[in-house]
Amino acid sequence: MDLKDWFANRKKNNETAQAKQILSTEEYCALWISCFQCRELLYTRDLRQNLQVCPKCHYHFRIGALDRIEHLSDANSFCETEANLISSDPLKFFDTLSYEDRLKEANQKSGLKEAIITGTCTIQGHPACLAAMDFGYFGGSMGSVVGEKITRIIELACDQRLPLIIISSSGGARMQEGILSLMQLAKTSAALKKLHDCAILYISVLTEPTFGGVTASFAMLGDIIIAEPGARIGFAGRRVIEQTIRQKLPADFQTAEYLLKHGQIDMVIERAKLPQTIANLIDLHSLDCNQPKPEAIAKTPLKIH
Amino acid sequence: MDLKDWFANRKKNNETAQAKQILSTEEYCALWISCFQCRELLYTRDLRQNLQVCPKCHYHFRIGALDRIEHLSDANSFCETEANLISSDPLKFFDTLSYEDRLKEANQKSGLKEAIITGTCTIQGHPACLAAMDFGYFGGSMGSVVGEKITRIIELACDQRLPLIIISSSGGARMQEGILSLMQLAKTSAALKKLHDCAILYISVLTEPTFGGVTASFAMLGDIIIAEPGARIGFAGRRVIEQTIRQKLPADFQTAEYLLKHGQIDMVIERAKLPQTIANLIDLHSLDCNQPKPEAIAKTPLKIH
Amino acid sequence: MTTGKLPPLEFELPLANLNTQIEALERQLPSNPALEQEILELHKQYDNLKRSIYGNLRAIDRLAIARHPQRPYTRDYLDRFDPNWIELHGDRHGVDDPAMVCGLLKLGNYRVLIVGTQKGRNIREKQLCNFGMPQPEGYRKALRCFKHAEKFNLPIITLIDTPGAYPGMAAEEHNQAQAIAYNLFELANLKVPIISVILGEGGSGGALAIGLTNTILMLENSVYSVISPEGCASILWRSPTKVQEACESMKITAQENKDLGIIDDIIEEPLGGAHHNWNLIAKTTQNYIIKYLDKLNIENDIVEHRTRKFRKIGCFKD
Amino acid sequence: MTTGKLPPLEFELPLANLNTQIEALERQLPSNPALEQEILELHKQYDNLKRSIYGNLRAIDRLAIARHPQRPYTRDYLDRFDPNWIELHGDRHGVDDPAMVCGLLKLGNYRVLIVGTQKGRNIREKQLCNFGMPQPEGYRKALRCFKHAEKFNLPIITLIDTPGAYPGMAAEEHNQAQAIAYNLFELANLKVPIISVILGEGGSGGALAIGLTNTILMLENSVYSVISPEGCASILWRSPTKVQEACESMKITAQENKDLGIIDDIIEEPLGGAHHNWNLIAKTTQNYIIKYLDKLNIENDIVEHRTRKFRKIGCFKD
Ligand SMILES: [Zn+2]
Ligand SMILES: [Zn+2]
Repeated sequence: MDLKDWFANRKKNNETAQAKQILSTEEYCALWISCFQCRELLYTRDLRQNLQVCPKCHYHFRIGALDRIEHLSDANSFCETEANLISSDPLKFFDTLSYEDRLKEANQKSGLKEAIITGTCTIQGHPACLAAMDFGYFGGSMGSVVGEKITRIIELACDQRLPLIIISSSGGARMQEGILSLMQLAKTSAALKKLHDCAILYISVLTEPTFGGVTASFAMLGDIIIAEPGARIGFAGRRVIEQTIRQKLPADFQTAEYLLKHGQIDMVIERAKLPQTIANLIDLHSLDCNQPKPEAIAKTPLKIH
Repeated sequence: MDLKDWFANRKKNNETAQAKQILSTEEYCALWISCFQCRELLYTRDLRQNLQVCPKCHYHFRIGALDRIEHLSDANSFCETEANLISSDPLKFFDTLSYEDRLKEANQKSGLKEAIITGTCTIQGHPACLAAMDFGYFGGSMGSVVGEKITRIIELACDQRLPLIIISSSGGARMQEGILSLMQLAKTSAALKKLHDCAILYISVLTEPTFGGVTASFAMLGDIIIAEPGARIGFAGRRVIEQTIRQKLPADFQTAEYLLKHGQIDMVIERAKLPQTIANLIDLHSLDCNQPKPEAIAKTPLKIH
Repeated sequence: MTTGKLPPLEFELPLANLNTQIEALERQLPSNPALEQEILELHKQYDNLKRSIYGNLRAIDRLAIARHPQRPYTRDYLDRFDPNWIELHGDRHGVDDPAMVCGLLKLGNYRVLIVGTQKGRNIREKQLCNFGMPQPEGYRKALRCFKHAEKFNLPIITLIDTPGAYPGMAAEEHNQAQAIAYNLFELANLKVPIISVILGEGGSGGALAIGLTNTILMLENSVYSVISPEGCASILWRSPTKVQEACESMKITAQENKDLGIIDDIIEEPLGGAHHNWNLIAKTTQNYIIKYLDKLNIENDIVEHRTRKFRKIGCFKD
Repeated sequence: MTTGKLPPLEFELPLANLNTQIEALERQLPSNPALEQEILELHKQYDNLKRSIYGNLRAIDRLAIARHPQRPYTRDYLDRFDPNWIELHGDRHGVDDPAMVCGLLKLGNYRVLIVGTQKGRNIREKQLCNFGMPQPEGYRKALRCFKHAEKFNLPIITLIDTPGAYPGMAAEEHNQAQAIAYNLFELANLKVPIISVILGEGGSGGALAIGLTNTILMLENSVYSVISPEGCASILWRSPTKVQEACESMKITAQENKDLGIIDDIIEEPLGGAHHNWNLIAKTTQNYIIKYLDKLNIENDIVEHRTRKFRKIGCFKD
């Protein structure tokens, strides 16, 4: 399904949901969800309209790459790039299942081809390159495809002199690609160094959860680093650390707020204010060399592959 | 007295001391000294021959700028620069004494014109620029003259592409020159930035004691930072800190060894090994652009002003 | 009257007393119209006294104004320069020092980075901000933001209001001296125009760590010195009571710093001090900054302009 | 015999047993000369077994050799490369991490900087070095020294022997992820040739933090992997006993890494592993490094050479 169809489909589904009145138990469960944090029972449609943020306790639910893009980019402005890049199985990796089977499973579960979507768009009128990771696909893990797509969108931002926004959500490197996945840390970081030398703005947005190889590369290299409230972000996982140091960690350990307090990120911004904040930041950096060339951006969305 | 006379004089004095046999009490006191650290009674001549390092506990006594130069540079290789630069009294400063009187006092006490001597020399055959501070002159404080002489020797190192060694010993900025002395931090640090951009090696040697404005500028900006054993080095003084935080500080606080443990300096080198270490370091950095031009150094000492 | 609801500073006491007297007579006026002449006379006296006091402030008086608890701080300026300013946090290495505030904003037609030291207003804020004394990590946070501004060609404004670097154990352990020195080293070579404004206290190396700039402005009642007057008195006079002498000897006022060639210009404050009108002093300061940004914009070599300025400072016989 | 006084590794047990048998017979030989034939036979058997065992090491066997407690560490190489090497200490910000060793030295005709992770030999050293797992400050110390080398045009050699970055609370607080990421970012653009040698364990991001280099060499029995085999087993198989499977699946050996195009060359070890002859492996390693420094010296654009190498790594369908 291409992105346009997806956006259209969703609109239809919403309308259908609104039209219905009498519900089966199954339908009831699909319509209601209990907040992970405050346990409040929330109507899924309300939750969606509130950008998947609990209206009561402001818990930010995970959202997928497509929702991210819809939320951040101006309507109809997103043009996907590198949509056909898909994983191969270089190591013929097999644990309890083969990597190939796991890839199929990830695709069926999420409807996505990989753990990231990249493209160009406008954000409140500002042309930009945008990448969004999806934790729903293979735990947002970074293998060759994620690394390559990140690298290519960085290179595009460089070529077109467009600010770059990457929204991260990842469990880390994809073990099934072994050392090749480790090397994606090097590849993406090296690409960002070139972007840096071109003085192009790169805003990194960290969302629940962002760990491992992704934080140890592009996610922590933003000129500006923004995190969503409550998002857990770190290098090593909490459980591994607790096993290692044999003591309980503080409750707020590795939360966005903890990172802010410990000087690791620039700001914690609630989801609703993210587009405006990013637009303001782009504006505040749009001097001389950082001025995007208007012709760099197609005025109408490209055909999505 | 110029430097050559000084070195000659000292040699004569040493010989005279050796010739004498029967001593008055005064002479006895001048010949013997009790180690500040281990209290051992030391024969001053032995102490001097041991580079003012206690043979028993290795306590490093303070030594003056002239001794430093004699110790570090090859015999007869030192050519003083900017010997005539002396302080004026821009603020007409008066506390319990006038600044002018204090300058005279400092001169009489130390025999020096200012708290630093700069020049060129060779160190085990390697041409270099060398500056040595003297705590005995006005507590090694940095006013306009120290700032200017440091800046000029940095500029000379830059022009002549010679490695630079600065041996610091200072209580900090010279209050009697007010804000002008604070500005010497800026002036010397800016000069070092230019030296850095020329890729000239700068070795900073920290000796007992180095504090305040000197550490907050050139002393902490060495490519390589060496300290002498036991030297106390810091920004704020121990007493001020104890008053502020209202608790006792650890015994080794602000010692060279403490700084090494806390990642602030590269190495602690005992006085006797300093010339060899510096020579080795110059050698290890003498590649391409860092190669000194042999014609930059006069083969015979210049007339000392 | 002049100090509003604020308690008067020591040198303002005669004014405050006269004011009390006038107010008392004015309360009696309705029942005793004969007082009118006397009141008019006292008002004239008050105006003369005011001119005389504020026209003859000693260094130690200005120090009191510079440290006034209601004096506007860095965040007060930022809020007035651009209510939509965006704060940047952290040194990226584990610490976000609240005593050093960094923000991106629009200043007139300019997009700039502002970095300033922050004192706290209430007790909790004061503690968080360590009374305006940054930790080494604060200076490093500032440097990180300076590099950010340089990358994006944003002019930098630094706002200085600090008693100095903090004489603490952790600060020494984390190499405070190096943090300051390294900022000087890097500031010397930044490729963008940098202007600093001393808002209140310009204390020693802690102030200079963000003060190696192209243009240095001082608020009329701010001070800039190599050591705190108290520190100077206790070291040179060995007496904490000699603060006034230390203030005079060290030449700490804006005018004296201008006469010594250290600063470029003086920003006039509302009569009695900036704390009497935050909006006005913010507006005046903004105008000065913009004026000097315009000037720096036509400099050919901004780095050369900056280093030449400091290269020349010093007084000696050659 | 092969392992000297060292206890045999698991896969060496058959060899050790045979050796015990031979020694027992040899003790009886003086009183029973008829044993000679049997002993000769057993020696032949021993040699065959040895060739067979060391010629068919499984990944998990190499892992055991890579982690051998007597394997030479970074400092052992430095001492042998140049006994006069000069150590550089500290991140300049408050920490000197002993798990990251930095030194200036002569390597043949080259003057170089060597930066390497250090495991400890005895208990105290192990604790100091955190078992070869650097803290964020260790990576930052390495970067400081990289920049030093770049300034003076010194080639850089990194020696890698680390289980990985440390999963600790302070490490997270001090932004370990950023420390690694920032090293990658900066390594990508250093203007000098950089060679890395994996001496033992090349563990994950902790290894890569000093491993983004022009040329990557691996000792014959070293390993390089995205996660420790134990970690992989416990996550993917949910079973700590599946380490061997994890080793095989992840392709961690030098040969597999070479086949995947990740590394450039393999440095042969003494039979049975580097721990059998420290001097020999140091000499061999030095020769390899010099050979590759010579090669890099004729590269036109050393940065382009390095970034191109990593740009190409990845396997996907386009
Ligand atoms: Zn909730
Ligand atoms: Zn002694």
